[in-house]
Amino acid sequence: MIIRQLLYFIKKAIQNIRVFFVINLVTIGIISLSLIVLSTFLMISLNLEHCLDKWKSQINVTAYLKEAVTPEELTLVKQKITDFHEVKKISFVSREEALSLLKDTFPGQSGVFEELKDNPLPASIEIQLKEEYNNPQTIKNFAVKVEKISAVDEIEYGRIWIKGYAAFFNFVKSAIVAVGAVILLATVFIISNTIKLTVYARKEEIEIMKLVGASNFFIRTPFFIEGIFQGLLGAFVALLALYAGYHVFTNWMAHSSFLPLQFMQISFLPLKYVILIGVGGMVTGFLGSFFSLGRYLKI
Amino acid sequence: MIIRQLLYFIKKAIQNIRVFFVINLVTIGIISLSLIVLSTFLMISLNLEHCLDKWKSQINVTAYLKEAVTPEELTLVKQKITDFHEVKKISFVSREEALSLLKDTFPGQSGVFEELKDNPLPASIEIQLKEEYNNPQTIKNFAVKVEKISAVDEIEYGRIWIKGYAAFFNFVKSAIVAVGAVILLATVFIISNTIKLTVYARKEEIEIMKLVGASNFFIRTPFFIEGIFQGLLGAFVALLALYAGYHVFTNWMAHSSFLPLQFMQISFLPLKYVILIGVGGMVTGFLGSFFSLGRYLKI
Amino acid sequence: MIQMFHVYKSYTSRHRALSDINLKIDKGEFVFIIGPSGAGKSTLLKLMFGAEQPTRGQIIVNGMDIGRGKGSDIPLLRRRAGFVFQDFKLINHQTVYENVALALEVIGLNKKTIRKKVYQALKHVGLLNRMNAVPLVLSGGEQQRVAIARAIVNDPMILFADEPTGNLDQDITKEIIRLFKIISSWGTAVVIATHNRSLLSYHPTKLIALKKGIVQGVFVSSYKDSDTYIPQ
Amino acid sequence: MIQMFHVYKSYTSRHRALSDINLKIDKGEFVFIIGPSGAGKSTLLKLMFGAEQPTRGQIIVNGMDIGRGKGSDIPLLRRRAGFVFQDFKLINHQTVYENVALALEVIGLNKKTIRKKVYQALKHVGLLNRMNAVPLVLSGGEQQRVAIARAIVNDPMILFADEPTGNLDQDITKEIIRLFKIISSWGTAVVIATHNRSLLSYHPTKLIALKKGIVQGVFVSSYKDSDTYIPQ
Ligand SMILES: Nc1ncnc2c1ncn2[C@@H]1O[C@H](COP(=O)(O)OP(=O)(O)OP(=O)(O)O)[C@@H](O)[C@H]1O
Ligand SMILES: Nc1ncnc2c1ncn2[C@@H]1O[C@H](COP(=O)(O)OP(=O)(O)OP(=O)(O)O)[C@@H](O)[C@H]1O
Ligand SMILES: [Mg+2]
Ligand SMILES: [Mg+2]
Repeated sequence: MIIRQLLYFIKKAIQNIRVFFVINLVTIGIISLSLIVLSTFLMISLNLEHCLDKWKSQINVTAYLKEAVTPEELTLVKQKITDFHEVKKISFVSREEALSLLKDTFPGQSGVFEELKDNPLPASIEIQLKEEYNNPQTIKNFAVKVEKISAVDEIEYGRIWIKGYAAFFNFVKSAIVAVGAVILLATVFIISNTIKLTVYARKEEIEIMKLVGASNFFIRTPFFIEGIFQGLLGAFVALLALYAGYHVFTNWMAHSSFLPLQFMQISFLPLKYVILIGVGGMVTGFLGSFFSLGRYLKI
Repeated sequence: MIIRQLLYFIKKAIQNIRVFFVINLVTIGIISLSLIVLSTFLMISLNLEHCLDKWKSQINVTAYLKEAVTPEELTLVKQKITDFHEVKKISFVSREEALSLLKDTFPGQSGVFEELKDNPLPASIEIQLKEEYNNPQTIKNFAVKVEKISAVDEIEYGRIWIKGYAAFFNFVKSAIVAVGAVILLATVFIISNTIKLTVYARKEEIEIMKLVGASNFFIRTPFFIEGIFQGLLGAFVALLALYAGYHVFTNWMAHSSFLPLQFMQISFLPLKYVILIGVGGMVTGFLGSFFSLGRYLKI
Repeated sequence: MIQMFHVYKSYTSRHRALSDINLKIDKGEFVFIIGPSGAGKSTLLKLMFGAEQPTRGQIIVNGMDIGRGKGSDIPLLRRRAGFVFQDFKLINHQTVYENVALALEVIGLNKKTIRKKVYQALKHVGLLNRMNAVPLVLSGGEQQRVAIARAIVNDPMILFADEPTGNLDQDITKEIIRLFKIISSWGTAVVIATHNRSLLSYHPTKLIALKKGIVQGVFVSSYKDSDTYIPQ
Repeated sequence: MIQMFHVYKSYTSRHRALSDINLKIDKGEFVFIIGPSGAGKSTLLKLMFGAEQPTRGQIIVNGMDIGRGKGSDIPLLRRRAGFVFQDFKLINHQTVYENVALALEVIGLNKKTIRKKVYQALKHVGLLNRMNAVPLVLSGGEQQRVAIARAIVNDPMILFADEPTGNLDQDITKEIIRLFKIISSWGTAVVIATHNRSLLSYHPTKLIALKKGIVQGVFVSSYKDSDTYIPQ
């Protein structure tokens, strides 16, 4: 019985979609275009955030060691630092490594360093903190603790930069959230109001159905199905277009003459967002029908 | 006569807007939201482009001078370099300045440099090229020419970086253009199709007007005025919202704890783009009406 | 079956469409409401059908008090009633068949029963051959007959018909009224609003004369399937 | 004024709405087209008005060959003609006044003239007091009278009326037909399609009987403002 009724409603919805084919096409077009803009934005900002996070995870505290550190002391220091709960990873940079790094940074001036009698650079331990400790205060606290280790000469952690980094990070994040909210609102508004316009064009049909004794449920359901279908198809088209665009773009990047781009990893929307957009399209389509119909269903 | 007729059409359009107030509101809402997304994107990308351009203008070629350069020779070299038509600006970096710059770059390791007997760094001239010569080939040609100057020891211009830079620049530019094109298309499509839906809801009115002998011109004009009005008002609302957002945002930036942000200059859309969006809204509104009506005007 | 007590209806504050209507229509009655244009005939029918709410007074149809605006009862009433609207109220993008079937689909009948009943109704009004046309391509009279078919297809307990023969010629009018009479003889109350006094020759059991929203008189016929009509 | 030569009209390939119509209507004539539902009366009127194109044949109205589908001439014809549509075709979101005024606005008359003429037309159909209502709130008969007012407001050279009294009671019908007669006496050709044979008592100058799209006969009256009607 319930299945028969559902089938009936689906049949009705399909029939309506056929009859109002152009309108449905236009509606689905509008929905998918809104969603393309939304999902493109989403993809770009997720990738951007990923970049930022990577960058964030690269911020290190450097502990310069005293010149006269024995291998035994070194092992001890390493152990001590690793034992701090804030620490995620450490890596040792020997004096020789430090010098060759410096030379690499100034390729044009290698002569300068050759003049040095002996290597003036200290060995150091680069410390990467766990994400949750990547803020100015905890880094500072951590630095104080590390400085107390006897083999450690000096601590380097770019005080200003870290504070600024957090602010910048927040800045980019809030900009993304703000623009994203505008786009999301725009999308929802556009979709639901487009459906409102299509329902408006069919208000007489609704009135007539009421007059032959149809319950609100009976009238609404095919509209809901239609709205859900429009939202879903719109989302599908949008995601397809996004994927096509993504494909072309990454292909282009892979063949770019700019090396860093070749290695830059842009990822497509994660599955959960793909599902979110699909479900979001459906829900918006449904709600669009729901609120548009309300007005015409009063006796 | 013509003015009377125009007034009549405007009166009709106003009347229609009043009668279909909700529909008009919805339409204008959809238009302005689409335009908000478009103009936000436009503003962001213009600012981004501005940033990139600034950066571009900062790419320098550095000419390291031989150690034994006399002040007279120096003046000559400076003159020679300035005379190249590619050059926009030069600045001289003395040996002392070079050393202190190096020290600043490695604040933790100042001890290293104190050990140096005498300053091993050469003096240099930093050369900023005119924008139009900022591409790998011309920079290379230029470098060859400069290297021939007798007082010049070596030329440094980051071959890979420059090539990469251009690619990166192109990359960002084409990404902006691509996304912008999607948004623009989406906006135009959404606006014109929204108007199509509103016209559909009024097809009977159009039929009746034809039947009482109205010419196509007579029927169309009020719709055109309505479409233009919707587009214009939509653009106006969008720009207002954008400006409000811009205001809030720059305010927030000025009070940001991140210093670089305080000095970052974000500019609002230049007047020509403001006008473009206004005119674009109008034209799209007009064309939306134009194409939507066509179908219903055949006898 | 239908009772109205002191019913008033004003659409606007300045103008009263109906004043102090009291009437009673029984099972199987065949009632005409006559009166000039704007008298309130359509309004009276719409009130009985719950398509309009009375400003004042009580309306009881089939035991339900429909004047109170209890929305949920009205669809139930409508599924057991039929209504031929003066302006037909057909869905333009659906075929004749679908328009008529709609009145059965809302009840939830199965496809086969629906098909049988719709065919029968369309046959009664002589439109079986136009079944797959949409109303827009039909002549005025054909549209009116679709509206009639939809009103009778659900074997209504009450049948309202607002000017049901305004677009029909004499011969078809005769057919339709005969059909209504048959339906009435099965116990259905039939209420017809018309300006056409020539319909009076079809012998209603009750005649309600309206003018400017006021009942001018209710005439009850004692005629029983004979040829004379005696107004009381 | 109107001439049709061998006109055929088929909406669908299976069905012919009109077959081989030949007729001639002169200035000042008062013509009835009668026939049962679906006979093709409305189609015939629509052809004369350019609202439909003939499948075959020639239609000349007021010297224009309107069958050729030359779109630009038809608006001009319509501005000099009036048409009462069977389904009224009123703009629902405009008031009665605006609906009637529209027929004058398309001609480009000035506001004052329009007001005067609209008032007069509404007065003729007895709707001056409903001037500011929208059609949706009017009774069926009132809507029909608005349609009539719009058709006569531009002093048409030809007046087409499709079932113009289907929703009107006897008294108003009489009024309206009298009005049409007066308009006809000024030289306007009046063509009325109806199923209502009782209208024949109003003495047309020409009577065209249609059935299934075929002219059954054209009767020309020799009656001249006297009381007898003699079909030829
Ligand atoms: N929705 C409405 N809003 C305002 N006034 C209305 C509405 N419906 C009807 N009226 C007015 O109420 C009066 C009675 O209308 P009704 O439709 O009942 O008349 P009627 O007897 O059916 O006339 P007709 O024979 O012309 O159809 C008319 O004057 C009409 O204008
Ligand atoms: N647009 C159309 N498309 C297809 N068929 C049509 C169309 N308009 C009318 N018909 C058909 O043409 C035939 C004649 O229709 P027409 O409206 O001329 O009849 P009529 O004489 O006016 O009838 P009535 O008295 O019922 O109004 C009918 O069978 C009708 O179904
Ligand atoms: Mg009525
Ligand atoms: Mg007809």
